[in-house]
Amino acid sequence: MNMRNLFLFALVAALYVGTGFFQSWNLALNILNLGLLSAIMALGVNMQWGYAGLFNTGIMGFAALGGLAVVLVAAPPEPEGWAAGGWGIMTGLAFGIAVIVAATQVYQRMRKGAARNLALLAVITIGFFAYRALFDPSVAAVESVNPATAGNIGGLGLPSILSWPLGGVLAALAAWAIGKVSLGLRSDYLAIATLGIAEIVIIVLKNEDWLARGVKNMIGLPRPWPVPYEVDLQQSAGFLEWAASYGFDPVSASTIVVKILYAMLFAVVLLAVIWLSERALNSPWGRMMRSIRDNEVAAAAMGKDVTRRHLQVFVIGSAVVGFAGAMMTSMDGQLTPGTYNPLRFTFLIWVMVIVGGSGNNWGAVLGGLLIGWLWLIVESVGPGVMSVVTSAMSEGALKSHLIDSAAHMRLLTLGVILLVVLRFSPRGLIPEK
Amino acid sequence: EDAKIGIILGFTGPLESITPSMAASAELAIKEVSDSGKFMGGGTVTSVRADSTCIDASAATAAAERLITVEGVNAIMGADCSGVTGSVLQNVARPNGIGMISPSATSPGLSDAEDDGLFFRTSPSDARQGEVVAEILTDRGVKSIAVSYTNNDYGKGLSDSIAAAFEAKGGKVTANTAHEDGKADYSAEVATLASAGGDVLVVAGYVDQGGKGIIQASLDTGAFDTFYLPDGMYGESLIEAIGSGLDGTYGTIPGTDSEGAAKFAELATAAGFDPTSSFTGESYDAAALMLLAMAAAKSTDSKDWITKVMDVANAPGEKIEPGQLGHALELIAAGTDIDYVGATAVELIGNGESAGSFREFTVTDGAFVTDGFR
Amino acid sequence: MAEPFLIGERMTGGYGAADILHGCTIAVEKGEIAVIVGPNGAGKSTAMKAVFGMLNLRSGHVKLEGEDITALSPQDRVAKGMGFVPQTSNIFTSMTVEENLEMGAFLRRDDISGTMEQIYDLFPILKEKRFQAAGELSGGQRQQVAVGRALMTKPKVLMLDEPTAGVSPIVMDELFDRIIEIARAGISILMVEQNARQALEIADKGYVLVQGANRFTDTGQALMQDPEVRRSFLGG
Amino acid sequence: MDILNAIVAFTNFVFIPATAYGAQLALGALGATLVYGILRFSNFAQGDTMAFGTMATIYGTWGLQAMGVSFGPLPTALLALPFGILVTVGLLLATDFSVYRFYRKQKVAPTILVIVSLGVMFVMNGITRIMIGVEEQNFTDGERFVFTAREFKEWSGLNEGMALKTTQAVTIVTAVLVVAWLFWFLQKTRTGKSMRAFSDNEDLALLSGINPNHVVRVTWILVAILATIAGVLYGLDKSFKPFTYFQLLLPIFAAAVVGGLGNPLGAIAGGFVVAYSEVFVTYAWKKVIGYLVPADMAPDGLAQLMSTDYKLAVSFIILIIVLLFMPTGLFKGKSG
Amino acid sequence: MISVQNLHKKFGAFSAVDGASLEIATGSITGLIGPNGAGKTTLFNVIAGRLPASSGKVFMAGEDITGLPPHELFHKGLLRTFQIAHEFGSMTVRENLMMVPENQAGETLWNTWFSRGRVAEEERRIRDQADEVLDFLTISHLADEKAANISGGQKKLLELGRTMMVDAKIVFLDEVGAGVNRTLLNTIGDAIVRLNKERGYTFCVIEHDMDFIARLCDPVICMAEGKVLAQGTVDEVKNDERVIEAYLGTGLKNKVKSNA
Ligand SMILES: Nc1ncnc2c1ncn2[C@@H]1O[C@H](COP(=O)(O)OP(=O)(O)OP(=O)(O)O)[C@@H](O)[C@H]1O
Ligand SMILES: Nc1ncnc2c1ncn2[C@@H]1O[C@H](COP(=O)(O)OP(=O)(O)OP(=O)(O)O)[C@@H](O)[C@H]1O
Ligand SMILES: CC(C)C[C@H](N)C(=O)O
Ligand SMILES: [Mg+2]
Ligand SMILES: [Mg+2]
Repeated sequence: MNMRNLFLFALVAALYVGTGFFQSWNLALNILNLGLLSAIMALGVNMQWGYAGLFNTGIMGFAALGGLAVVLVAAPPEPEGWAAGGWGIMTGLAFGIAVIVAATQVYQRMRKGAARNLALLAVITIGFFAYRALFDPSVAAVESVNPATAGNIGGLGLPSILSWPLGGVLAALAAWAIGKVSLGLRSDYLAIATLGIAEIVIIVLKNEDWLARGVKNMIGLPRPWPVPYEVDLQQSAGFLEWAASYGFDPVSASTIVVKILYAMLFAVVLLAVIWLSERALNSPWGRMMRSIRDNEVAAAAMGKDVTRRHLQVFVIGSAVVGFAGAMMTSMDGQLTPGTYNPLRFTFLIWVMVIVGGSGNNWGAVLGGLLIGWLWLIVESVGPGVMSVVTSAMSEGALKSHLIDSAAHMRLLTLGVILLVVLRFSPRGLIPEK
Repeated sequence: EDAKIGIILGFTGPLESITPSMAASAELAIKEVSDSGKFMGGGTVTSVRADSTCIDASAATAAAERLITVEGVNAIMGADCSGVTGSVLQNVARPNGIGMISPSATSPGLSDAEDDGLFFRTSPSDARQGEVVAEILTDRGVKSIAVSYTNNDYGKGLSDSIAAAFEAKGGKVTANTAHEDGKADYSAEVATLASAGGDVLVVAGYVDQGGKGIIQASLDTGAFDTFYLPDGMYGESLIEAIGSGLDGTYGTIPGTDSEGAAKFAELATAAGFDPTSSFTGESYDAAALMLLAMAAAKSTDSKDWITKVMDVANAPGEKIEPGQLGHALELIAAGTDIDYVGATAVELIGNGESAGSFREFTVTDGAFVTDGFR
Repeated sequence: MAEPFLIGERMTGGYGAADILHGCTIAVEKGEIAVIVGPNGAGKSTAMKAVFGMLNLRSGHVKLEGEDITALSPQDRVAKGMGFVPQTSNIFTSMTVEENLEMGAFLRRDDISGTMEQIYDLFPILKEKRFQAAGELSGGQRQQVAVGRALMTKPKVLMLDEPTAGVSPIVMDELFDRIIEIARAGISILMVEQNARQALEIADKGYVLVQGANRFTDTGQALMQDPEVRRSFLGG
Repeated sequence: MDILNAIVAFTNFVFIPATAYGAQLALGALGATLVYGILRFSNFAQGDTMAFGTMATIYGTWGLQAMGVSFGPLPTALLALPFGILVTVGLLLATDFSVYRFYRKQKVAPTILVIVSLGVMFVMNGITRIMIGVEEQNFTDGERFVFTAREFKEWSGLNEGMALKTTQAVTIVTAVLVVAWLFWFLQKTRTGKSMRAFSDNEDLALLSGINPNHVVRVTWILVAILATIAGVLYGLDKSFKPFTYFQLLLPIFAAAVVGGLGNPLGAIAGGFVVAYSEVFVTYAWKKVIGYLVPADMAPDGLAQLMSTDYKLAVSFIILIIVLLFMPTGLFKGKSG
Repeated sequence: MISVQNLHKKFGAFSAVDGASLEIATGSITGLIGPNGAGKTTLFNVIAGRLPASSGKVFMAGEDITGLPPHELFHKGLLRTFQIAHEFGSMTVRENLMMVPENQAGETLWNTWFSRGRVAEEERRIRDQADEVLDFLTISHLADEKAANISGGQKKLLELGRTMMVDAKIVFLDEVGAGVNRTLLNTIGDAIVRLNKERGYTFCVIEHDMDFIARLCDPVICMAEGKVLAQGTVDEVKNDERVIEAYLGTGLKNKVKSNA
């Protein structure tokens, strides 16, 4: 780390501290938590793009799978729902996987030709209808159990923090499957494929109500250990005493303590991820990855298994994103599939990676913290800019029109700042060495 | 004593076209109270807007965080969409002990959410509307319906309850499928609905979103010519956009046989926004209720005023309509009980949500004509 | 002595902080062939780019027909009648062979079909492959396209960076033959060559460049005879 | 058995709407594919450029309507198009001058340009909304239908109706004309070829005397034309709303990619692939089958492969399958 | 070592390699010449697994290796260079070499995290080796330069250098000489001979510089239009009528350049 980078980090730190002083510490910490989560996701993306040149725009999907893990692990069980068709659904899914395996077997074992195509078609068609016949009734049964408040199979009721690694695992599994299919695609073609797959993940989450209630949302997911609820703190005698001893007001003390606890949890994960990826990057493994990124043909001729390595880094990066996605959902305390939109969960992360400087882990972290801050702060800054602009104007239709449009300054301001930052450092704030 | 109200709605994002009217509506109530000079011994009420984005829970919580910890608001009017509303409630309102009244979060799930008594809504839970819709349809002799709903908790919850209630009454639901708002094209949805057939197409969506697109495409292709419009679909803009094709279509919106709605319409028109835009009445009521509750509690502190919301909203007491907020404050100061009726005839029940009485209307000659109330 | 037709005089400059060229001078007279040889990384290509304005010079200048063109952009130099074949990425890979040639004649407003025929005569294989994407050609064929593209400009001075790298002996001979003819027609040729002996054979003037500076300058024949030049730069 | 009714039902509900939608996507995708093909980056501002162009045209239309000008049975907006295009050209050239030019000089990687275009998108997004607001605008006038479903029923005596909207007809015709012209322009004209050369190898283009500024300028002008036309046609057929235009980005890119990035024919084909796969695969065959089989065999269910909830999923799956077999799209697009 | 049997490679309707059969004897330095577009590079690409064969077979030491992916062939000891240099542009010249050795311990994530010592030691060894190669290629001063920023000829040297980082069985060189200074090329020729003699590498060399071919190669194979045209010692091939007509030509017509 050189002076310039330290300075940049100091600058970002100053932004947060400034928010704390001039706005409120609650807001600053709230943004910080989001910034930390985004930084972790940005690290995941940076592994894929910065190290290996994989243009993954499916971040949203992996983050959502992480969120799903929280539901599966931590949501209270729904024994009724499960009894109504839980096993049926599992059987159906297992059968579905069996059909896919059978189809790939047919494809691999049989000779190319009409016979193979016919066999394939038969397996898939019969398989599909059989699968629907197995799966649909159970789904209907589960979803009809108390649909307004449940209608799903429920979770395991385990501590929420366990869902983080599971989020990573779910995302990794999905990434493996996706990678197997689509990593042969190049650059923007891979991008649109992964973008589409992420949309598919969200569509499934939205429509498979038995899984996590779909668009009806899962709310009230428990917090991860060791984060307490503010209301509980506010009622705990010990805490009240502690707060009083420092002269804090119990409400703000409790809200701040909770946020600091989250921040610490996230920071630990972030540091671990940075440590692992820095070590990996500055090693023969990282060198191999960069060689693949620079020139796949030559890397293959030099004995590097490009496909396998692509898959490896795709899975790892996605797992990191899934991990962060689980962390985010468990902090929010709810899974709302409608929240997942590509702008926020995919392209914003990309902005972080690029503005930070792709190929550089510290860049990704810086980008995550900076853009995360921006994204949330423009909500109040944008309209503020508008009021400054309009303050000089005379009363009239135009002025009132502009004041009404103030909310749209949010994204406009974000865009302008983004362009300014990129102008100031076209290769990212902390470019790859 | 002065009060400050935070208005958190999705000014950008998928609902950006209805939220300005909702905010203006809430501000109208706030201004009315403030200008009356009778709020808590001459206090003024100010408001501050924040953007919930409707879909981005993190942005919404950060914005709410700002309202509470930076702006120091005493109450939150919002949020709009159920998803972010739940998030703001759990992550900001409850921890900080700030009361919130949402004008439009209608998900049934919110009824059971843990809220420490902080959360109210001036719109009915979707579960209730379904009953009414089914009743009206059967009364009109409809045998089969197709349902297209906007794919969120509102649409899904509503369509499920409509379908269940209608089938319970012996009707047939030929199709019950979702449409995503803000998409480019709805041909596939309409094709499927047309194939399914049915006497009436129930469109549980939003008037300026996919719902409109579905109706437009259905009329264009001749798939359906009668539609049922639940609350989200009620709006003059629909008639303007579709024209005479809409004649004969009917539906429901929350409301009672009160003059409140008409009064509100006058006020809104005077203030320069469209009173028929979705959830404007609810927004006015939400803001009015929290201020009246503060007055009744003689405190702007959330933990005090939330205990009074039900009192001012419900009978017994003198009925209060839009435009009478000053009068209401006088009554409260005098210790007289009030029953806030407002623009949408709010009656809060059980968990602090609107009871949901509904106005039934038919589109006749390019206008919404009230048929009756249920 | 009159000014040479094209001269890059005492050029100093490079790509970034460090200079690659150190006061290097390269010139060619009208209708003559000048050849630059030297070890790899000597700065030959850099010197060519400098003459063509694709490099910022810290000092020195470039003159064409007595006029100082140091400040002109590469396109403007093309308009002034200079043509250039770079050493690498010197064809439009996604365009067909014929389109590559057409692009060479982009600034010409006259009928180009005659020139195009001449080029097909010179490189018959290109005619066969005229509708194929140039990126699908073999290494030597690509080189032929690159040279053909430059010839299409009908320039006053033609600059070639290793035109014969990777072309077969028979094509190389054809190419040199053709270069001689072009020179005879009054066009100046400035080229870098690693097939140095063949090139110096036809050169009026030869430059040996080492580490961005002129080491030897003489007629082609004289350089060929110089034992030190032969041993150190021409492979004995 | 009633084949005629079956065909009409299918045409009316599936074929015509999907074709019009496909043409709209195709026009949008043309603009995106052009920027990709020549300036070599995915322009995220495409949807918002369309929105801006449409907005300008709407203002033009209102102006014309205020002056009492109309275009007979066709929408007045078509007359206002040149105005909208002009304003959009201005905006894009100004954007290029103030934003993209800098990065081009720096020769930054395409991904950086993508992110830059994201910034531009935010700004345009704000400008449009501040100027015309976020509400829906209907600016279609003139004759709404070429023929309506009812007219068709009466005319043919069939059970099923079939409708063709003026806007659908205009869209399809325009799409065909525009792509033919664009293809000719890029393949055959000097400027078109120089644009392709520029995108292939910028340095070498300089060496051939091609003026890069000219190429870039022409590209943006073309993009402005295409985006405005696409946006206006879409707005005429459906309606104008900034948010929807922003959402169009995804299907537009899907179309450009599946057709082969940088290839105008591909953009057209891609538009139709995306549109058809959205509409066809989730189509409920109940009605059509009902006409084709004896009454007692008519299906109870919807006879649907997948619910329409999954229409986007299906179209993406088809897209991915196409890419697996043709990794650079239907028409061999650019990559890298 | 390598046996190619009736190999075809079609691009659409065009046969770039059209039924070529040839043998590369173990321990030989086989020259491969032929006019531009004869199919030499395509042949290499098929043998090295870069392109699939349309039909025909390739054997290496008796084993059928047709269609094996390049990285597997590398592990079998088959190395190649590229006619158009394929450097790793954003990596330094030294890194370009250091990435080559196979099965480096540090290429496993686990080791990069938890066996730093072992990785570091191995790195030192590979680094020394890379520096030796750079020295030999006369480009040690460029060791820390980004490979994108070196001259065209230097990139060709780097191509060659990569093959010197591991113990190969057979090395395919595709015009390493094009663009390389002739004096340096002689040194490279010497090195090839040394590797061949001392380490037993087999070479197959495409080159258009007949002097270079003559110095090193026996036998020489001449290809034309995708087929083997002639085969034998340098002298036999050089004097073959068909080779002269298709490939060598008869020298400059304008022998003496006279100024008009
Ligand atoms: N991808 C491709 N598509 C179509 N034709 C191709 C492709 N690659 C090569 N060719 C053609 O195949 C023929 C053989 O090319 P190849 O590169 O093998 O030649 P070569 O013998 O190596 O020539 P050179 O000495 O010029 O390098 C050429 O005519 C070339 O145009
Ligand atoms: N784009 C670049 N950026 C930085 N340095 C460069 C760049 N191109 C070349 N160099 C450096 O400049 C020096 C001269 O390069 P140049 O290409 O001029 O050599 P050359 O004499 O043409 O060699 P060759 O015969 O190998 O083509 C080399 O040492 C190289 O490392
Ligand atoms: C404003 C409305 C669109 C909100 C909707 N009723 C919901 O609960 O999400
Ligand atoms: Mg050079
Ligand atoms: Mg070759």
